[in-house]
This record gives sequence, C-alpha cells and structure tokens, in this order.
Amino acid sequence: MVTDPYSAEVRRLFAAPAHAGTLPGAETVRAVAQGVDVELSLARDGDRVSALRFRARGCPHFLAAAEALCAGYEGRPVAELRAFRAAELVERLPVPIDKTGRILVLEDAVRSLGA
Amino acid sequence: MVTDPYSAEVRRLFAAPAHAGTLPGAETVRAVAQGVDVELSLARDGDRVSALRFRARGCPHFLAAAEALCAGYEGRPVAELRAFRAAELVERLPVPIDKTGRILVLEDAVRSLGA
Amino acid sequence: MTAPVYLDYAATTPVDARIVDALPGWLAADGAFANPSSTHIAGRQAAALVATAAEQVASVLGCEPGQLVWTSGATESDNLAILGAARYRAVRGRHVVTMPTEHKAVTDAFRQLEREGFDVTWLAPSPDGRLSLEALRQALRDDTQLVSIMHVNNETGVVQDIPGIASCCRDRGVLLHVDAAQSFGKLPIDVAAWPVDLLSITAHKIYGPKGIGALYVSGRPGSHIAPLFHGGGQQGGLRPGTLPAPLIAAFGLAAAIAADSMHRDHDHLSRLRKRFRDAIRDIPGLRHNSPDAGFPGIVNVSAGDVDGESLMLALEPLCVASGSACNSARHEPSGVLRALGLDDAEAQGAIRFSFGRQTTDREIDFAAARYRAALAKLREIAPGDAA
Amino acid sequence: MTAPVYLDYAATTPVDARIVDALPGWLAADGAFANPSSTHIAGRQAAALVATAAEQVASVLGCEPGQLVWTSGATESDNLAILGAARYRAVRGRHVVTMPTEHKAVTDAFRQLEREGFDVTWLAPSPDGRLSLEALRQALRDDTQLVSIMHVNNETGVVQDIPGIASCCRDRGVLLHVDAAQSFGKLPIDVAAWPVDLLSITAHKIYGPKGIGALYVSGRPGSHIAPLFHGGGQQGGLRPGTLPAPLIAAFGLAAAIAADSMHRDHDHLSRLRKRFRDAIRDIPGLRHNSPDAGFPGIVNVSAGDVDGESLMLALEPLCVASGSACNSARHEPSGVLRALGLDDAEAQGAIRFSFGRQTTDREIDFAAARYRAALAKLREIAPGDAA
Ligand SMILES: Cc1ncc(COP(=O)(O)O)c(C=O)c1O
Ligand SMILES: Cc1ncc(COP(=O)(O)O)c(C=O)c1O
Ligand code: FES
Ligand code: FES
Repeated sequence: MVTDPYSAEVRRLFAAPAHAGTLPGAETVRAVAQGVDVELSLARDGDRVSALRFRARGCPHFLAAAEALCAGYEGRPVAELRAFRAAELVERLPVPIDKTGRILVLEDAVRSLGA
Repeated sequence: MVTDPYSAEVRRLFAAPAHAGTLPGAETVRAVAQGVDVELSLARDGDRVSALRFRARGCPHFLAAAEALCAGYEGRPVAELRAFRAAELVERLPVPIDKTGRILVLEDAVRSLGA
Repeated sequence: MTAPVYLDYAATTPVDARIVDALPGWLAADGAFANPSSTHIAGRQAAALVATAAEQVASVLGCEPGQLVWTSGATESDNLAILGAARYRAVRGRHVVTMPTEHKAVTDAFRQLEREGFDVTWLAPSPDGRLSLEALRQALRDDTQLVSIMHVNNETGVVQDIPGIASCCRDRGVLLHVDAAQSFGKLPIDVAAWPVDLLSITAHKIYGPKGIGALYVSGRPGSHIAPLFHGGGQQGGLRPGTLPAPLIAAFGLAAAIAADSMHRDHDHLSRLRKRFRDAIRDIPGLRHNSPDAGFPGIVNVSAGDVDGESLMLALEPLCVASGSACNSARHEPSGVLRALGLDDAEAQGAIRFSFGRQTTDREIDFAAARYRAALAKLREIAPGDAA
Repeated sequence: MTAPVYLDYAATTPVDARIVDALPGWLAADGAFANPSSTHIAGRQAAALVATAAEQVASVLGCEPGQLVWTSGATESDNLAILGAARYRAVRGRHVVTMPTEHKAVTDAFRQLEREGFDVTWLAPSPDGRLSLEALRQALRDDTQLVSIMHVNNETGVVQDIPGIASCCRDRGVLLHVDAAQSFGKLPIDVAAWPVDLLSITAHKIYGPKGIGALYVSGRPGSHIAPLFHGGGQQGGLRPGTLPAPLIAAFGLAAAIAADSMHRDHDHLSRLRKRFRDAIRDIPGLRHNSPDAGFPGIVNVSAGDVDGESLMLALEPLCVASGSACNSARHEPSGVLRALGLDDAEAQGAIRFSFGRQTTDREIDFAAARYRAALAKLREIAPGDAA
C-alpha cells in the first residue's frame, strides 16, 4: 500500500526541469552509480556559478534533486556549490531514506566538478 | 448450506397434527429407538381401523410421518394397517435417506399393535 | 413464506444502511476501486481508504493501524494466529492450551496442531462457563507456547476474564490469542492495556460485510507468526492477495459506528434480554445456559424434552440458532453446551436467541410467545414420561 | 489531483453497475444477508443466493456447482490448490512442476513447497512466452504429483495451451492446476472438455468485488487436497468460515455478465489493442512484450533507456502498471519479464497497459499521446549514450 511518495516540491521540480540541458563548452562531469546516471555542466563567471545544467536518468527524486541543485546554486559562489551536501536536499524535498544513496551520487558529481 | 429440508406435505402435516392424541382405553403401543419416541393407539370397529392416534417426540419428518400414518389408515381394514411399510411414507413425504431409520421405528410400532 | 423475524445476530448481522450507502463510492467505476498496492493515482486513493479503515479499527482495539492484518474473517484470523504462532514457535516447544468451549475455528485449528504432533491441553470451564485463572496457571508449562481463549462465547454469551488470562500468560512468556469475533465493537477491548499478542475480529458480526476480518498482531519480540499462504507480498507477506479495499473500508466504518454506539447498543441489548427473560420466566422445564454476567445480546435456553429440529421448525418464522450456526446444518448436539455440563438431550434442545441493534420490543414479545407456543405444542403431542 | 485515466484492468476492475445496484438486496437488513449455513428461513434465502451464484460460475467453467470451493480470491485459491494438492499427495511423491512466469501467488506457493522439501522443476518459457509441450513431457517423472500453469499471463497476456498441457498431465496421472485469474469470463474455458483438476478464479478481474474467488476441484479420484485452514465444517471442511453470500452472489452475477458479453468484450479489446499499437508504432526503441496471439486486453511495452518509476510519474494521470501490481510497490524488475529474456533495464522500464469494458478510444488516444510525450521528455533530459 502506498501513499503519494512524492512531495509537492518533488512533483514541481520533476514536472518542469528548467535546468535540464547541457552548456556547450562548459565544464562537464558525469557520474553513473546506483542505477542512476547524471551529467552536470557548470559555467562560471569568476568565482560565481553563472549557469548550472544537468542531464539525468533516474527516479523522480533523483531528477528533482538534480533540478533543485541546479536551480539553487545559479548565481551563488562556486565555493558554496562545492560545499553542497546531499543531506540538505534529502531533507528539503524530502527524499526517502532508501534513496539517499542516489543523492550522494549527485554530491559526488558536484565534488568532481573542476576537481 | 441448506435448501428447505421440508416438503410442503411435511410442513402441512407437522403444522396440523390432527391425529395427535391418545384414545382412552384403546390398544396402545410405544416404541423408543434412534432418538425418537412414539406411542400409537388403535381403536377398531370389527376389522376396520375406527380411529388411530399418535403421540411422538422426534424430528419434523418423524412427526409428519406419524400424522400421515394415522390419517391414512383410519377407516381402512386393520390388515392393511398391518401391511404398512415405512418405504411408502419415505417416498411420499419424502423423508431424507439418513432419517429413514426413524420411520422404521414407526413401522415397528405398527407391527407390534395387537401382536 | 412468512416474513422472517431475525433473532440470530450472533450468527451474522445485516450491513448497516450507512455502509450500504457508502459502498458504490468504493466499488463502482467512479469509486476508489483500484488495487491499493498500485502506485498510480487510483491505487493511492484505494490505499487512503485502507489507511482510514485501519485507523478506525485500530482505535476500537487500542492498537496501532500497522498491527492489523486483513483476512477474510475470524475463521481465517483464528487459524492464522493459532497455526501461524504454533508452527513458528514449534522449535521452542510444542505445548499449546485452549478450551473445548471455543468456536470450531479454534478447536479445529488445535485438532490440526494435534495431527502435527503438538500437545494440546483442553481446559474445562468452571460451571459458570469461565476459565479459572488457577486452572490456567497450573496448565502452563515451560514448553507452553500459545494459549487461545475467546472473549465472548458465541453460543452462551459467557465473557472470559481476558485481562486476567493475559497477565497470566505474559508472566510465563506464553503468547495469548483471543478470538474476539463476538465482542469486538460490543464490549470494550484494549490491547494496549491487556497484554494480548494476537486477537481475531470479523466485520459481519458488527453490521459490516461478510468476507472481511482482521488479526491484531502485537509485533512484540517473539510474537511472530507463519503465514497460511503465500503470494504477492502484500501485508508483509503475512497475508497476501489483492486487498479488498471496499470491504476494508466497510469494516472500518462498521467499527467506527460500533464504537460510537457501543454503550447505547449495550443498554438496548440489556433491556431486550430482561424483557425476553421475563416473558419466558414461567415456562416450565427450561435450563438457562447464559449467565447474568454474560454478553446481553445472547440468550441460550434449553428444553431437554423436545426435539431440537422440530422446535426450530415450530418456531418459524423466527430465525434463531440451535447449537452454533455452523453446527446447525449438521445434527450433532453442541459440543460447547456439552462441555458446560448439559446432557445430549438438553444440548440438542437448546435455542440461541441473539439480539441486535435493530431488534424491537415487538420482536422480543413475538419470539417469547412463539417459543412458549412451540414448546407447548411439542410437549402436548409427545408421549408421557413412562416409556 | 487530475482525474485518473484507468488502464489497469488487469490489476483490478470497478464493480459492474448492475452488481452495485443489486448489493443492497443482498447486504441490507431487508436483504438476504443471513448465514447460508443457518437452517432458518433467512439462512435458506442466503443459501439460495449462493446456489444461484454457484450455477452461474459453474456454467462459465463448464463444471458442476458442487465442484466449486469459495475462497477470498485467486491468491488463496492458488495456494489451496498447490499447497493442498502437494501436501495431500506427498506420500506418493514430492516432485512438482511450474514456470517462473507464473503469478507470485503460484511461485511463492512453490517456494514454500521447496522449503517443505518438495522438488520443484521450474520450466522456462519458449521465446514466445509459452510452455512447449515437449519440455513439459520431458519434465514429468514417475514421482511428479502436480503441475501448475496459468492460462493468461497477467503481465504480458500470453495464453498457454491449457488443453494440450492438461492432456499431457492426465496421460501421466499428474494433477494439473490452472491459474485462470486473468482468463475466467474473458476467454472460453471448459473444464469438462479439458482434463484440468484444479482451477483458480477471482471476481475482481471481471467487474465483481475484491475479496471473493473460487477454486474448481474436479473431485475425481486422486484429486483430493488438504485445506489451508480449519473450522466450522463449511464447504466440506475444505474452506471453512461463514460464507459471504452477498459477495458470492456478486461473483455469480459478474460471471453471468462476463459470459454474456465475452465475445463483445473480446472484439472491443482487440479493437482497442490495435488502435493503441498503431498509435505507438513509430516510437523508437520500444520492445513489445505482448504477443499478437495473446489476450488482447494487455499490452506490455518496454523502453530500456528510461527509469520505470519516472516513467510512471510522467504518465500521470494515466493509471497503468509497471511490472505486476504486486511488484509495483517494491522496486524489483519484474521476474516474469526477466524470464522472457528482457534485461534488467528493459524489465524495469516496462509498462503494462490493460484495457477493459469501459475503456474508450479517447482514453486509448490519450494514453498513447501521454506515453509518447513521457518517453520523449525523459529521453531528452537523459545524458547521452557515452557514459
Ligand atoms: C467466536 C467466533 N469465532 C469465530 C467465528 C468465525 O467468524 P467468520 O465467520 O468471520 O469466519 C465466529 C462466527 O462465525 C464466532 O462467533
Ligand atoms: C494470474 C493471477 N493470479 C492470481 C492473482 C491473485 O488474485 P487475487 O488478487 O484475487 O488474490 C492475480 C491478480 O492479482 C493474477 O493476475
Ligand atoms: S526507482 Fe524505485 S526507488 Fe526510484
Ligand atoms: S433432528 Fe436432525 S435429522 Fe431430525
């Protein structure tokens, strides 16, 4: 038996992934693990994130997390993006406990950006 | 699961046992067996059955059979009563197969009338 | 056929009109008819129905919704509890305890355990039909795994001291199963306060539909049970099969209605019982099999000098039970009444009148008059005492 | 929430409006609500309901009413047949045969038999999903007691050659159980002509209520089975519990309606299937898992390059199944599809569209458009192929 597994926030992000895409020529990383697959591209303006885009394959929580990540860090310092912790999205969306491993894949991808 | 175990005939005889009773001073026999108990009293007019009455304790089929017996033989030759066979009532009422033993108790009682 | 006068509420009850009215919304094409295990929107609507019902039933028992396993009725719940617990715990010991006055669903499950090599102690009731705690204490052994005692007896209305029995069992680390088919929604039950591990209920005794019941499983360490059958993983694998959400919703509503009207119902039944008893008080040669302290909805009386089947027919159009409903189709004198000390004749001549929410004074008066007349008629045509 | 568009008829169906309308007469205080085992007038009215329903169901199967055992649904019927037959015949031999593409109610029952020491042969399907008679013949041994093969597969619609399988089994003196949950009332079944011994059906796949099913038991010598649980002696002790006469009556009516509209339904479904397939034909990268010769109410397609759960969400408000309904709440790729040769990615990306009597062309068109759009969207946001 199931109640709705998706919060309004997850549904909104999933339905309109405004930051899905690739930034041509930008810095791009890809992470594939735990059944999910994500590609992030980061464009910088100095030490700011001028644009952040994703492509992903995975469950709705994962796609929503990728969108939330991109939407959340555009315009902010790259250092803050670097400090991104999966826990923050897990709590905010929220993401069920058995899927948090996937959000860590996102964290790994961020960590390897410009590494 | 049960369908109505009683035929209209059994219901009619059970509901109005016009021949229930005892004939004072008449010839009386009693048979107790198979969980049923019956007493028959026979009054004769020469070699005719002038009156036949029963008292009984038992299931509806048994009571109906006793009533049918008494009603059926009044006015007929005693010899015919003597020739009474349970099978005839078993078929007519009808009486379920597992109860035919009880109707035989009735036959036994008839048999011992004036024996 | 004459219109029946139904006084067999202990066998089963009609479905409450409010539930009948709600059913189309749960069953029909625009209702919440989907499979509650489906993840799609329609499935989640059905799941929400089940969740509400689980809360309604749980709140009447004083348990958590997650402690309920839905079954097809109390027969299945009894068997799931008894066979499931005994088989699961068989490695620790094979001694189990019950009473001969339990419902067939319990006694036949224990007979199955006997066939599987379990050692069953059958505790006889005291003359009042109750289990003495002393007798229970003496029966419990180091290898005892399970005790099963019903709350309200379906034939006589005798009420067992479940809190006392439960403490006894818990003290000795023995699981207790309670068949509460006749008491759920009618007498207060509080599994949070009583240390009961397993408890069986069914919807059709409380104006819900036939075909749906539940088993309360405390889930405390050591209370695990083995399933009776296997399948799609529903209900943690304990009882698989597509959940009948509309039936469960109906059960939930029936439970909520029962809780709401429990005191009113009890008063109503007590009044009806008094009226009926008063009306038959002067009939000679009756044995009263239902104690004053029993559940007021059941009055069992027997006349040892009349044939039970003829009595049932003479009582028409009254619908009452001779022996328990499941026995009535066969023709054995009730084992429960025999265990209470009645002889065969008294047991086969027993009638159970059972009353419900819809029973009226008129019906009580009709029943008493009919009973009086039927006995008089059968006694009149019976031969005298000297055989 | 948007109004759901329900294309999950293989999971469960709404109750037919005619049945919903008839229910008050079976459930309510002035209905035939009594216990059909009671001997009184009300009980006999309920018994008459059950007798009519048994005739209705039996006539759709080509059997006698007395060959039906009422259960809570096909999960219970499957288990009663499989566990019941295997346990009853265990003294003669402990080899049993089934397929990995059966419903969980069957495969999990066989896994239970494995735990009980039975030797299970799992026969793989041919690439078309069917069991080859040759493979079956080779699997049968002198100690084989039971074969269980479903009629219509619930995930793909594959139809097995039951008459052929049945002859094979009968030739070797082996009992055959058929899970006909998906075919009863939809495809012709004739147990008098096919030598089938045990056959499971359920009401809720044919617009009857959830919570009621039946097992056909041929009753011929050697086909006896052990009960799963024990109690009041109803149904010859094979399946005790108060018979839910109103649910049984509903099942009977559902069967009669299904028989009456079987050809019409089949034509309707065939037309819908063609329309749907035509509408999705040009979508690239799809694998079609339902054969042309399959039951037309089920179309299973998979896309190995999208996540199944995201696809389900993107399809909302379409109500369809990913894997089988019972699997959808968990997140394992369907074992049935894996057994048909799909890899994990294809199996988890599978969607089962299933159509019913109420499905309209508009719904088909909506479903096809939604499916196309959902795939396009998910593929668009997915990373390129080079990982
Ligand atoms: C005490 C008791 N236990 C169990 C049952 C069986 O319940 P069900 O008919 O729901 O299987 C009944 C009633 O039939 C009962 O009265
Ligand atoms: C083939 C098959 N067998 C068995 C079942 C189980 O039926 P029920 O839900 O009635 O237990 C289903 C459906 O769920 C099915 O499709
Ligand atoms: S796919 Fe089942 S959890 Fe995301
Ligand atoms: S009393 Fe049961 S058969 Fe006459």
